[in-house]
Formats: sequence, C-alpha cells, structure tokens
Amino acid sequence: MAEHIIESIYRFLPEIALTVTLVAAIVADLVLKERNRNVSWVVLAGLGVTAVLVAGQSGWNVSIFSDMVAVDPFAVFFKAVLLAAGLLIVLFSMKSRELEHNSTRIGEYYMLITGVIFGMFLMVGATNLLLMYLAFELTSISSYVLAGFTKSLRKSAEASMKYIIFGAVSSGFLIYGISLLVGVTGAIDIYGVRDALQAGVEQTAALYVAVVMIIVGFSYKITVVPFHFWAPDVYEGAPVTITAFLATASKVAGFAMMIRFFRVSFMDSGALATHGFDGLAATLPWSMILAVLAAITMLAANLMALWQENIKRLLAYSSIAHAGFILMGLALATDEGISAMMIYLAIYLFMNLGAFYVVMLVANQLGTEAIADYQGLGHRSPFLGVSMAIFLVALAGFPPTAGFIAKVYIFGATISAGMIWLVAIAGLATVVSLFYYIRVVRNMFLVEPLESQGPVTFDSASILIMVLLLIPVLLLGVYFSPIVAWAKNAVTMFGT
Amino acid sequence: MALESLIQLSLITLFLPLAGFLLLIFFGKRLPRQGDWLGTAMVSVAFAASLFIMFVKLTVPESVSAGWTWATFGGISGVGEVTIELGILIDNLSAVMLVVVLLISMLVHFFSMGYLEGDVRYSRYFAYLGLFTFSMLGIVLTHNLLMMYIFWELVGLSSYLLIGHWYEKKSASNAAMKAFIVNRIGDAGMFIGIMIIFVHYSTFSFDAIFGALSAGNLPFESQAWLTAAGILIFCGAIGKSAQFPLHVWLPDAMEGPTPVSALIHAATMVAAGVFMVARLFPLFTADALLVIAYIGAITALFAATIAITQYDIKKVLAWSTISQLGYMVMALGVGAYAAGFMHLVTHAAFKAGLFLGSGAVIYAMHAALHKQHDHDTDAQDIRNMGGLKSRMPVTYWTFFIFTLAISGIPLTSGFLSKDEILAGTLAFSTLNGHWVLPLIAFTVAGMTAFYMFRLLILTFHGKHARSERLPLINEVPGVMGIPLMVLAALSLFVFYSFNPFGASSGWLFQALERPMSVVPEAIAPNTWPVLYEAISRVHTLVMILSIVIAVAGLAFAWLVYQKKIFSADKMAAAMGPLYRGSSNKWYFDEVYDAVFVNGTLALTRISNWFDARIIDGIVNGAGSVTHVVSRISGWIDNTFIDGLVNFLANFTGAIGMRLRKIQTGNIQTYLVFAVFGFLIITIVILTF
Amino acid sequence: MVLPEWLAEPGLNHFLVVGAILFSLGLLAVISRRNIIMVLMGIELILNSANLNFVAFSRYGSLSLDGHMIALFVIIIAAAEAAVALAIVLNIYNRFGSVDVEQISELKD
Amino acid sequence: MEFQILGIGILTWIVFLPIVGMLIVLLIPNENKNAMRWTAAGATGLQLLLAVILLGLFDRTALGINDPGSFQFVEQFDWIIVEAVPWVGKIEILYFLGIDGLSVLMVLLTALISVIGVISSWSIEKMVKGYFALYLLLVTGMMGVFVALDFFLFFIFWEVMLLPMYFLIGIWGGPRREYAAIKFFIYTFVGGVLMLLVMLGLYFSVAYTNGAGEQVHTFNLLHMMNSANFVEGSIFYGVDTTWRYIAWVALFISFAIKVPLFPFHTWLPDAHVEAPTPISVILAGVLLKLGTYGMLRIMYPILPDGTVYFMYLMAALGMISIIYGALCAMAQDDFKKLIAYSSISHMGIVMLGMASLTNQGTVGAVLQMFNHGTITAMLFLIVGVLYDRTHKRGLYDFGGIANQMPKYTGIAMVAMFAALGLPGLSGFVSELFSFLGAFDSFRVITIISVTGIIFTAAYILWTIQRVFLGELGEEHKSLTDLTAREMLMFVPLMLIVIFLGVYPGPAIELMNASLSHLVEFVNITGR
Repeated sequence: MAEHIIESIYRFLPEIALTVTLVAAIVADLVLKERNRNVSWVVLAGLGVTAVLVAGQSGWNVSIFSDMVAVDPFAVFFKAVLLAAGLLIVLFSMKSRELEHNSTRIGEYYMLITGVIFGMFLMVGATNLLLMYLAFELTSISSYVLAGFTKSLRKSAEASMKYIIFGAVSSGFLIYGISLLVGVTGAIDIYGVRDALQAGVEQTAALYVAVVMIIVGFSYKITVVPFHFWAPDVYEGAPVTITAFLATASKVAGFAMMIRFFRVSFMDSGALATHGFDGLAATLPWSMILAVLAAITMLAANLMALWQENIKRLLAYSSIAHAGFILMGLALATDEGISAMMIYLAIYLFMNLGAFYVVMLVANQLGTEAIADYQGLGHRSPFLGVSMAIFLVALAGFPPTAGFIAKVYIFGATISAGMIWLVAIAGLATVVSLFYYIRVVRNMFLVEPLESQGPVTFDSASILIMVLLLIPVLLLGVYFSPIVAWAKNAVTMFGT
Repeated sequence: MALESLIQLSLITLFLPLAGFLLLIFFGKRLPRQGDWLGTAMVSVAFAASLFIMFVKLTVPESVSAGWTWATFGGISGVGEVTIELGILIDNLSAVMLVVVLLISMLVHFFSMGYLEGDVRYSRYFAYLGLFTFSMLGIVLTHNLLMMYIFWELVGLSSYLLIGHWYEKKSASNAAMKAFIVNRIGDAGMFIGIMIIFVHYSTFSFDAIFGALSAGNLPFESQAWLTAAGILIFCGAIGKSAQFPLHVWLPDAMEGPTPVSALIHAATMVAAGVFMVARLFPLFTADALLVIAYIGAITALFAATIAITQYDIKKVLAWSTISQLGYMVMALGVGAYAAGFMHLVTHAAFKAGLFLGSGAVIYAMHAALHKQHDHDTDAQDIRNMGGLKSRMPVTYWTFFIFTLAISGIPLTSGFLSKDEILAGTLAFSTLNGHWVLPLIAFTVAGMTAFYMFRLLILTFHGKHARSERLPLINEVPGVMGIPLMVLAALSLFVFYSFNPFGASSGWLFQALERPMSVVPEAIAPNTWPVLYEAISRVHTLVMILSIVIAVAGLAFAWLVYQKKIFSADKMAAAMGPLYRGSSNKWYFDEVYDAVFVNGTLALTRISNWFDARIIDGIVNGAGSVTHVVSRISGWIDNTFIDGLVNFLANFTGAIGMRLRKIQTGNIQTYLVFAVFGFLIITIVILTF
Repeated sequence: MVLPEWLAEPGLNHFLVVGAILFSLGLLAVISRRNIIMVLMGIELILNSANLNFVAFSRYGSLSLDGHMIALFVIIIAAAEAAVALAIVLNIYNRFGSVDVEQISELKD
Repeated sequence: MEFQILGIGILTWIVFLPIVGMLIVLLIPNENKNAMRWTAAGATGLQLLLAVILLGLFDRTALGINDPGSFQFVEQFDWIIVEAVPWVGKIEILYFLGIDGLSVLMVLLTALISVIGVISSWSIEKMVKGYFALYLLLVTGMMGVFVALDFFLFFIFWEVMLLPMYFLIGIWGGPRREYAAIKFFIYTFVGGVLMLLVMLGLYFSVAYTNGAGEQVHTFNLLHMMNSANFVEGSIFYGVDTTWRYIAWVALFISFAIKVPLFPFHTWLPDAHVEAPTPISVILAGVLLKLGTYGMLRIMYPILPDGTVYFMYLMAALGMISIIYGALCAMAQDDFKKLIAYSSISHMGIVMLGMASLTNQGTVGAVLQMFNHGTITAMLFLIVGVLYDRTHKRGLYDFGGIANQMPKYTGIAMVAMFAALGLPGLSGFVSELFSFLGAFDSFRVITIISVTGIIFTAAYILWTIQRVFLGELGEEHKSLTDLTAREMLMFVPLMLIVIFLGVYPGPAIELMNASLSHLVEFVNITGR
C-alpha cells in the first residue's frame, strides 16, 4: 500500500508542482513589490517546471491513487496542450492593460489561474466519477471568480453572475446524472461503469436519463447549443485574457474529460448490445445524440455569429461553432475521430488564442472591441492586420494554415465513419462561417482608415508573442506529421 | 517542263501579293508614292507567272497537286492517326481562274493609282488589295475544304476592310459590317457542311473525299446527309455570291471605292461561290443541284427586276451583278458546268469593265462638282448625268462594248457564254421538266439588255442635266483609260472561241470539260453526254431566240429613253405597286431589320436581363423578404448585393437574426432553453 | 395506526422520487425566482437532490459507504459554490443596486 | 526526363520562384517602388525562362495522364507520412510534381501571362509592396495547380490563389470592388468546400499496397485513377454508383464555377469589371483555365464513368454558355464587361470540345484554353491601355481611335479578329477542332453552337465600329499611341496568336499523345 502511495505521488509530480506554484504565487504577492511583473514571472517559472515534469511522463500508462487518476498518453497530450495555453495566457496577462487597473489584486489573479490549470490537469486525468466532478467544480468555481476579476466593471460583474448561475445548474445536472449512473451501475469509476454496462443493466430508463444529464453537464463546459447561452455574455464581459482562457483551455479540458468518459465506459464495449437486454438497451444512441447536437451547434452558432458587432462576441460564437466541429469526432465513436478531435483541439488552441491576443492588443491601443473600429487596421498596422487575417483565415479553415489541417482530419474521420450527412452540414457551416470571418478581414484591409487614424505600433515583446503564436499556425499548416502522429498515438488511454 | 515545278511557281504567285501586303502595312507610309508601285509590281509579276502556269497546264490533261501536313492527331498505340493537310491543286479550272483573278486585280491596281490619288489611307488601300488578292488565290489554288474555308473567311475580311475603307462615313462601316456578318451566316452553314464531311471521312482533301464517295461510302451511310452536306456547303456560296436570300449585303458594299467594287464585288470574290460549286461539282446530288439551280434562277430574276428601277449608277451595276451571278449558279445547277464557269470568266471581264467605267464617270463628275463647289449633288445618280459621250469618248466607247457584251449581243464574249447557259437550261428542262428555269433565263436576258441600255443612254446620251457643268467634265487620265481598253478588248468573242456563234468549239470550253459525278447513280444528275446531246438539239433555236430577245430589250430601252416614245414615268405609274416594290428592292432590308436584327437585339436584351435578374438573383424572393433585415445591418448592403451571395447573406442572415433574438441577456431565459433542450433529448431517447 | 401499503415499507424508489421532486423544485426556483438569493437556494436544492440519491443508493443499492462519502464532498462543494456566489452577488448589488435577475441583462445580442 | 538546378527540380523552381520574389519584395523598404517592380519582373521573367527550357526538353511522345512512368520532370517526395496505428492506417501525402502533354502548355501560358501582368502592373502606385507580394503569391498558386499530381497538394495550391485574388480585386479594384471581390470569394470558396469533401471521400476510398505490403491511403492522383485501388465497400467503390455520380457532380460544380460555366458564371463579369487591368489579365488568362484543367486532370480519369454518363450535360452547358455568353456580350456597353461575357462564350467552346471525348475535340479544347488565354489577355490589355489614358470604358465614349492610334488599332484588330475566330489567327484553329470533335459526338448541340460564331462576329464588329471607326471625338485628339512598355506586353502575345493560327502543328504535337491517351482511357474505362 505504502509504496503504491509513494509511486502515486511520484507519478503526480506535475500536479504537485502546480500546487507549489500556486502557493509561491500567493507568497510572492505578499512579499514582492511591483507585483504584476514578478508574480507573473514566478508563475511562468512554475509552469515551466511543470512542463518539464509533464514531458517526463511521456509514454507512461498507469493509474494512480487506486484508480483515481490515470497517467496515460491521452492525459499527457492534454496536459501539454493546457500548459501551452496557460503559459500563453500568463504572457498575455503581462501585456494586458485591463489588469493593470487591478494590479493590487493581481496576485490572486495568477493564483486562480494556476488553480484552474490544476483543476484541468485533474479533469484530463480523472477516472473516478467523484474526482471528475470535483475537478470540474474546481475549474468552474475559480473561473467564476476570474470572469468577474475586473469587478469594478458592470459587465464583468454581470458576466460572473450569469456564469456562476448557469455553471452551478449545469454542475447540478452533472452530479445528479452521476448519482443516477452510480446508482444503476453500482460503480464509482468509469472502469466499473464499463464493466457494469457490459454485465448488463436493468434500469435502462434511469441509465438513459443519467447519460443525458451527464451530456448536459459536459455540454455546458464545451458550449454546445443549446447549453451555450452563458458563453457569449461571459466572453464579452470577462477580461480578454480570461475570455481567451475560457474559450480555449477550459474547453480543451472539458472535451478531454468527456472523451475519456465516453471512450472508456461506452465505446469499445459494444456494451449494451452484448447481453441482449430489452431492445432499448441495445441501442443507447449516445453517439447519435452527440451528432445531432454537433450539427445544431455548427449551424446555429455560425448563423448567430453573422451579425455580431463586438469582436469578442464574434469570437465567442466562432468558438461555439468550433465546439460543434470538434464534437463531430466524438459522435463518430471511433478512435480515428478522437485523434482528429485532439489534432483539432491542439490547433484550435493556437489560432483562437492568436485571434484573442490581437483583440487584446487592439483593446490596449485603441480601447475598443467594436468590429467597426477595426476598419483600416491593416493599413494602420500591417503586422497586426496580417496576423489577424492569418488567424481568422485559419479559423475559417483555409490552406495552408493549420486550421485547414484540423478541418481535413475531422471531416476525413467523419467521412470514413460514413456520416456523410454530418460532414455535409459541416461543409455548409464552414461556408457560412466564411461570411463573418472575411467581414473582419474586409474591415481591416478593404476599408481605408480615416485621416485622423494614425499608424499603430507595438513594443517588440508583444510582437515576439505574436510570432510565437503565428509559427505553429503556419508551420502546422504545411508540415503537420508530428502533431498528427502524436495525437494518433495519444488516443491510448489507461484501461482500454 | 515538269508539272511539279508548277507547284513552286503557284506558291510564288500565291505569296507575292501577301509579301506586298506585309511590306505595305509596315513600311507603306515611308515608301515613295506610298508604295503603290510595290503592290502593283507584285501583282503584275504574279500575273505573268499565272499566265505561264495556265499555258503549261492547258497543254497537259492531268492535274497536279501537293500537300503539307498542318496538324496530326492520335497516332499513339491503339489510337488511329488523323492527319490534316494544306495543299495546292492545279487543274484547268484553277489555272484559268488564277489568270482571271490576277488579270483583273492587276488592272484594278493600275486604275486605282489614278482613282484614289491623294486618298487619306492610300498605301493602306493597296496593302488591302494585296491581302485580298492573296486570299482569293488561296481559294483558287487549294486542294482541300479546310483551306478553302480559311481563305473563304480571309476574302471576307479583306472585303470588310476595303468596303470600310472610308470608315469615317457611318454608312461605310455599316456596309462593311453587314457584308461580314451576312457572309458569316452563309459560312456557318458551310462550316456545318464541312463538319459533316470531315467527321465521316477524317479528311478535307477533295480527291480523298471524291475517292471515298465514288467507292460508295456515303456520309453516315445516308444519301440525305450527302444532299444536306452539299446544300449546306452551298450556303457558303449563297453568302459570298450574294444569292437569294443572303444578297442584301452586295448593294450596300458599293460604299467601298469603285475599283474595289470592280475587283471584289463584280469580278472575283463574288464569283468565288460559283468557283466553289464548280470545284465541288462532283459531290452534289441531283436534288442538291436542283436546289442550287432554283436559288440561282430566283436570284437572277428578282435582282434584274430591281436593277431596272435603280438610279444610282453603281447600284444598277450591283444588282445586275447579283442577277448575272444567279445566272452562273443556275447554269451549274442544271449541269451546264462549262457554260456557267465560262460566264464567270467573260462576266469578270465586262463587269469589271463596267464598274471601272462607272468609276471613271464618277471620278469625272466629282472633279466637275468640285470645281463648282457643289457638294449636294449626288455624283453617282444617273439623273444628274447624260450627254457625257462627247466629253469622255474613251469611257463611252468601252462602256458601250461592255454593255453589248452583258446584253449578249453577238460577236461579244457575253453572247457566247449566255447563249450556252440558255441552251443548258432549256436542255435540262427537256430532260427533267422544270420549264420555269429556261423561262426565267430568257426573261432575265431580255431585262438585262433593257436596263443596261437604259443605264448607258441615261448616262452618256441625251442632254446633260445641268448644261453649265458639262464643259467642266473631262476624260480620265491614261492610267485609268488603258485598263478600260484592255477589258473592252477582252469582251470580244475571239479570246474565247474563234467561232462567234459557238463557244463549245472554243479552247476555254474544251479546257473546262465537266468532271464525273461521284455520287451513286440513283441520286446523280444526268451525265454530261446526255445533257450535251440535248443541248446540241436545242442549240440553234436558243441562239436565235436569245438574239431576238436581247435586241428586243435593247430596242425597247432605246425607244423609251432615247426617243422617249413611251414615257418611263407613265409606265412606272401604270406599274404602281410593282414599280415601288422594285425600286425599294422588294423591301428585303426592311424585313430583315424588323425580323432578324431586331429579333437578335431583343434576344440579347432578354438574356442580359435574365442574367442580371434571374441567374444573378437566385431566389430574389428570399432577398426581398429579408431586405428589411439587411437594412437594419448597414454593412450587408455594401458587401452583398445580389446573386447567390445575396441569397446566402439574406437568407442565412435572416435566420441568424431570428436566432439572436433568443440571446436576450436574461440568464433565466437561457436556463429555460437549456432545460427544454434537456427535456427534448430525454423524451426523444425514452420514446424511441 | 396503519400505513397504506405503498408506504408501509419505504424503499429505494421512494427516495429517488423525492430526489427527483427536489431536483425539479430546485430547477423551478432557479428559473422562476427573480431574486438571485432565491435562485441560489434553488441551486442548493438541486445539489442536495443528488446527495439524497447517493445516500439512498448506498443504503439500498450495491454501493457501500461510497455514497455517503460522495454526498459529503458534494455538500462541501455546494458550500464553496455558495460562498463564491454570495461574493459575486454582493458585487452585483454594488454595481447594479439590485439583486433582481431580470434587471441584470445588459450583456446580450 | 530529369532536369535539376542546384539539386532542386526545375518544377519546384518554377513554382516557388515567385515566393522567393515575394519575400524579397517584402524586405524592400516601402519608398523603393521600382526595386519591387523589378524584383517581380525578375522573378516571373526567370520563371518564364525556365518554362521555355521546360518546353524545349519536353518529350512529345510521353503519355502521362495515369501512367507514372511517362510523366516528365517528376519530383516525388514523401511530405506527410504518419505510420499506422491499430485504429488508423498509414497516412501518406506526397510532394508530387510532374507534367505531361496536358499541363505543359498551361505552364508556359501561366509563366507568360504572369510576366505580362507584371509589365502592365508597372503603372500601379497604390501600396506597391502589398500588391506585388500578393501578385507573386497568386502566381505560385496558379503554377502549382498545373504541376501538382497529388490531390492534397493540388487543393492547397488551388485555395492559396483565393485570398490574394480577393485582396487584389478588393483593394486595387474599381468602385464596386468590394462587392466583386466578396462575390468571387464566396463562389470559389463554395466550390472549394465541395472539392474538399470529394477529395477526402476519394482518399478514404483509395488505398494501394506499397512495397512493404501494407495498405496505404493516399492522395496520389495517379493511384486514384486506377480503379483497382478502390477499397471494396468504400463509398466511391464500384462503377456507375450513385455516390460516384454525386462525387462527379460536386467536382464538376466546383470546377465549373472557375470556368465559369452557365449558370455559375455571374461572378465573372463583376470581377472582371472591377479588377485592375493586370488582374483581369491573370483572371482571364490563367484562372479560368484552372477549371477546365481540373476537369481533365482529375474528374475525367478518376471518375470516367460519371464523365461518360454526364457528357451530354457538359455539352449542353457548353452550348448554352456559347450562345448565351455571346448574346449577353452583345447587350453590353461596357468594354470590359463585353470581353468578360465573351470569355464565358469562348470557355463554352472549351467545354463543348472536351465533352465530346474525341481526340480533335479534346485537343481543340486544350488549345482553345491556351488561345483564349493569350487572346483575352490581349483584349483586356487593350481596354487597359484605353482606360489608362481616358479613364473611360464605355463603348459609346469612343470612336475614330483608328486614325489617332494606328499601332494600337492594328494590334487591337488582330486580337479582336482572333477572338472572332478568323482563320489565320489562333482562335480559329482551336474553335475548328473543338467543333469538329464535338460534332462527332453531338450532332444537334454542335450545330446550334456553331451559330454562336455569327453572334460573336456581330458583337466584335460592333465593338470595332464603335471604338475604332467613325469620326474621332475632339476630346481624344490628344491620345498618344502605344509606348515601348505597352508594345512589350502586346508583341509576344500577338506573335503567338498569329503563329498558332498559321501553323498549330507544334502546339498540337505537344499535347496530342497525352490527350489521345486520356480520351482512350476515359472511353474504355468509362463505358
């Protein structure tokens, strides 16, 4: 037993490192002066260490703390992605003007960020239903606070309020669903659930309700229509950095948890079918539910995005739409689909963060988030304009950007799984999405700036960060075998 | 000498005029005298060569030809090879035609030196003459359909350029356009005909096609297709030779300089149609030939009726040209091959002469009017002329000879050919019925004599319209006079046959013996021996008849316009509608404008509207319904206006608009939607 | 006194039904009440309905003490959530001078 | 056939030289405009030089199309290789370039038009750096499409063209440029999405067994052409199945939009009218050919059954485009719009020719692609010259130009009559063979189409009359004739037009082998 604990702790080092970072952040906040800079450096360092530790975990495929957490390629992949997101967000935060106004409380800001990342690490690894829920709540609750971090602003306050109410209800759905699941299967971790399903379940109706409620719970996290309503408002109200964080990292984590849950307990066991209980059981159509939800999400989100006047809202809807595209992969119930999702998520992280970064810089310089104010930006600051154009084009899925690769793989997987109708809808949605992405590009380049609007410039650091984001978006567009190979191998989860 | 060397020689004759064209187009302006001498020299040399070619060729029976590969298709493993050749064929037909074309061309070159002296685009004019000569020679010398079509279009081009020589005048450029487009219609038919032939035989060369046909290999194994091909190809001739119903362009073409009218629209290009029919004679079926004959007859008749009432000296000649061309076509149609072609030759001489003569008259009139500073009087209207005989003797006497020739008075070349044609038609009707044809033929002969003498008398005899102008009118310079004399000489019988009353014994007639038809017996026209036998039966009768009729026509004109025994106006009044119809060219132009031109224009407008409204506004319904929406959002108007884009933008946009409505900002509404979502899913699951 | 048959021997389903009713009431409260505090109460109801299930399952179902344990955790979570929520509500009150959900709807399309 | 410079294949050079040029342009400081112009000229010029060398070394007898052995200047490298895992087979995407008789002329055309485009861009003063950067990127895209033999690569190049074009029209265009640009963009993007879906479908349907004996899915076009490679049970497996027809239609639409074929053509007039002259030249000269090229390269050999099944549809659409385009052209009074519609009409002839599935027809069609490229490029340059001088494009604004600008008029006449299909100029030859081939397969359709040449004559001659003939207006008395730079753009095109008109033999010989093979292949496998 003891050595199991020891071993578990050893396997758990990255998470521990994060906790240490968290504490360090608090301390630094107390002792150091000129906080903003220094605390952020501390956090960066902590994340750096964590990154090293995570790198050390590659290839492991074990379960620790008596089947509480799995450390497997799948988890490692997502930890890496999340760390990338975390690092970038911290970098953003160092540049953000919004936060400077609250520099007195900046310590707790970074602390919370670290906390969220910790929660996400648990989310991607958790195999125990309770731990899943705890991790889920840990990230959520910290996010509620972060969303309202600039609390002096009405919109920020409102955002956090909506976020917490919607979030709490959804987590209520989740835990209630879990309670039913636990009840009907008598198991409290996903392996147990799988075995129970394979052994057969009597109360199928209860099982169905449970699954649907769990799906609802996840759907809120990954913003699937019609459980997405909080997203646009919260994204608009929250500080840009947090919006970016929510739109990318927390979505990634949510997907990771969802994938693991369905992959382990439902997928490779033709579970319900095998023991031939009554007809209902044979056909728990969870993948069809997801397919339909994905289709609705893609269409609705893209359509609603058409009319947005606020760039953050626009990106909010675009990220909802992307959630739809990604969800297709899970709906296929194939490992190919899952690997496609992972590729998509990794790439999506960079292009979306990039777009948000530009939004932040513009907000810093011009203090505006209105799309109308972007007119002539391409002329006023070619670098910024071109970068934004690249990110948007990537989001629209044009070659030779990484966005195209993401779409190719998710579409490809869908086609090879034979869901032609779904991929057709996806294609249609893509066309629609073009309208609003290109509209921003148009504003930036096809409209001349006014005489009054002079050129816009940035310090080299900001430019450096931008380049950091551009490189993967462009490079993965023309040479993507590494990410693909990694994603394909990372589909292996412990216990499958 | 070896016949093969004729090929090289013919190539030289072919390319000399082209060289002239290129040199003049690029350096014309810088050369002395703007290089008119250059173009003329080129053509003269070519003419000499052509004479040589003809004499050599006529001494030997067999014809000579050569071809060069132009394009190759297929020829890889498992795919047959198709080779397309361009090439030269020299037989009696082309040899004679060669001389005719170059002779007239040369004379016109000389005449033009005088006529266009000091013109704005003098060198350009000679360049175009060269281009035309080249293209015409191409038609004459070719040994395949494709090359014939190519040069067919090229003469069209040069004719377009020359008609539009004075393009500052709207009427001129209009006429040029009309000529080209009307011809294009004929050419389209011809092209289809050629396609039928090629697609079946995979070759364009005459020999190959005739060979395959005589072996009984019909296009798509059907006689109908063969006849169709024949008639379609003949469409080209209808266009070029201004046959009914595509004759409308020729009178307008008179907008070009008169020497051009002489060369292109009287002697050579318009005769190309006739030449082509002669060239392809073997593949025409009896039915095709009958159609051809009737087209010719109709053309001949109604053109003559129009010519009678015209007052513009060139218009009269133009209509008479159409009528004479109809004559030739009819002759070929009935199978009087040699007669038809001979008439082409003789007609070339005297009609060119007539045009040049009229050119001389117009030239003199212009000079006189210029001296009077009179810019209103029309220098081409014969009502403003009269009595020129005294002032312009050379012109008068040559013109007189030409008129005799065209009216078919004995001792002229015209008599010989025309007499043969009449005989041919009559013989044809003795064999196959169709009495209409000879009837028309004789009528037209009479009318021709009448209106030509009417023209002669009104122009040269009687008193001049304005007595004070007469002394100002002077004879034209020698460079214009000599060509007239040469042509006049060539309008006499001796050059074609030593027997003034029988062409059949003449060298030309002998040289142009009719080729064997290659179409199957059943649908072939009656063979030459048969027809010839019939001709010789009716020949004497025809000769007498034709003389009588010609003289009658002549005499009548004399009585009406010289002696004024009958008043022309009274007769016109008596004729009433007939007269009006004739003087208005039976309203062809009006009808065509109303039907085809406006029809097409309407069509273009319709399709344009269609493009803008329907195609480009798919489901404009969606567009208009949601127009309000697009108002609300300013950007959509200036980004997406119409078309598919419009549809997409408005339609999807509208949906998007509706969907946004649910994003009310009230958290509880959100939750309601979410809960509904949950309930729907659950219910669906539990029920299915 | 004599209890009606269906109440005589309370079993798993009774608890589940009660739990479901609690859940629905909570949801109803969240959706209908205009005062944020009331909404938060509704949320508490929802979470506790889940707790009831857990406990019931570990009493009647195959679960051992796990159910109770999970319930405890959930209660803690609920407490934390409530704390944060109240803080946020306080902030809302400072900004909007009201805790009426209807009025806090400035962010919308 | 191999030819390398510095160990890098000639095709790579040809495709990526413009990119190099683009990078240099981006490094040049803004004020130094001439340097950028010369860089662009240099890059495209070298490209043209290489293309000519290519032409010189090209082996006319090699078949190409579906036979890897006989492609020339082939460069094949693994680009994306992902080893197989239990749930996904090996992934293979190739960097695969090569040309055959079908593409060689297109490569030459692209290089030529690109150079000429640069020359005519000399007068552009607005945001020169951005302009040439985008221009060169566009050139790379076009060239890439013509030499790519891997569907993925093909698609990337195909889409790469889209954005530069959007900006080039949208920023440097005329008054309604935004509308024209977005319209072009949306149309083509829709086409792109359709193509993407079919491409992925094909990818999963096609798998070949490689040396190691493992089943490899691939985007290699040549493998897709081999019906034996279609995996049993995959959606495009079999012959004459519904899915294959759907795939055919989707591909056809995506290509037909580019051609553009009635009824997908409405973006063209707007794009042409609004685009700056050089871009119109590129658009008409090269971009439209991509559609028909794509059909011949991808649709024909990969889905021959569909091609044979739908050949009448293609022919009918071709016919409509011919007549309809000509009629619409006749109704225009904007010079540029007229030419735009004439392009629709002329590309209709291409469609008709290739639909016939005969040697003459296909050769005629490809030749017509080339000729239309040169001729229409000339026409747009002609409008451009007039527009630079007068800033007017209306046909009724002019008249009597012939006297004022003789050189210009002469060149214009050549171009116009070539467009009219006058024998002796290249337009005629290709139309002739397209029609001859078409008549072999479709009697009625072809006969109707032939009447199109009458309308063509009509609108061309009207244009000549309105612009060049008649009295010269006072305001145009000051017009100057062509400058040396302008002559430089016209003369090469004119020489080509005349040469191919007089003696098309060499050009036909270049493509004959490949196209004959293609036609035979489609006819055998498709029927």
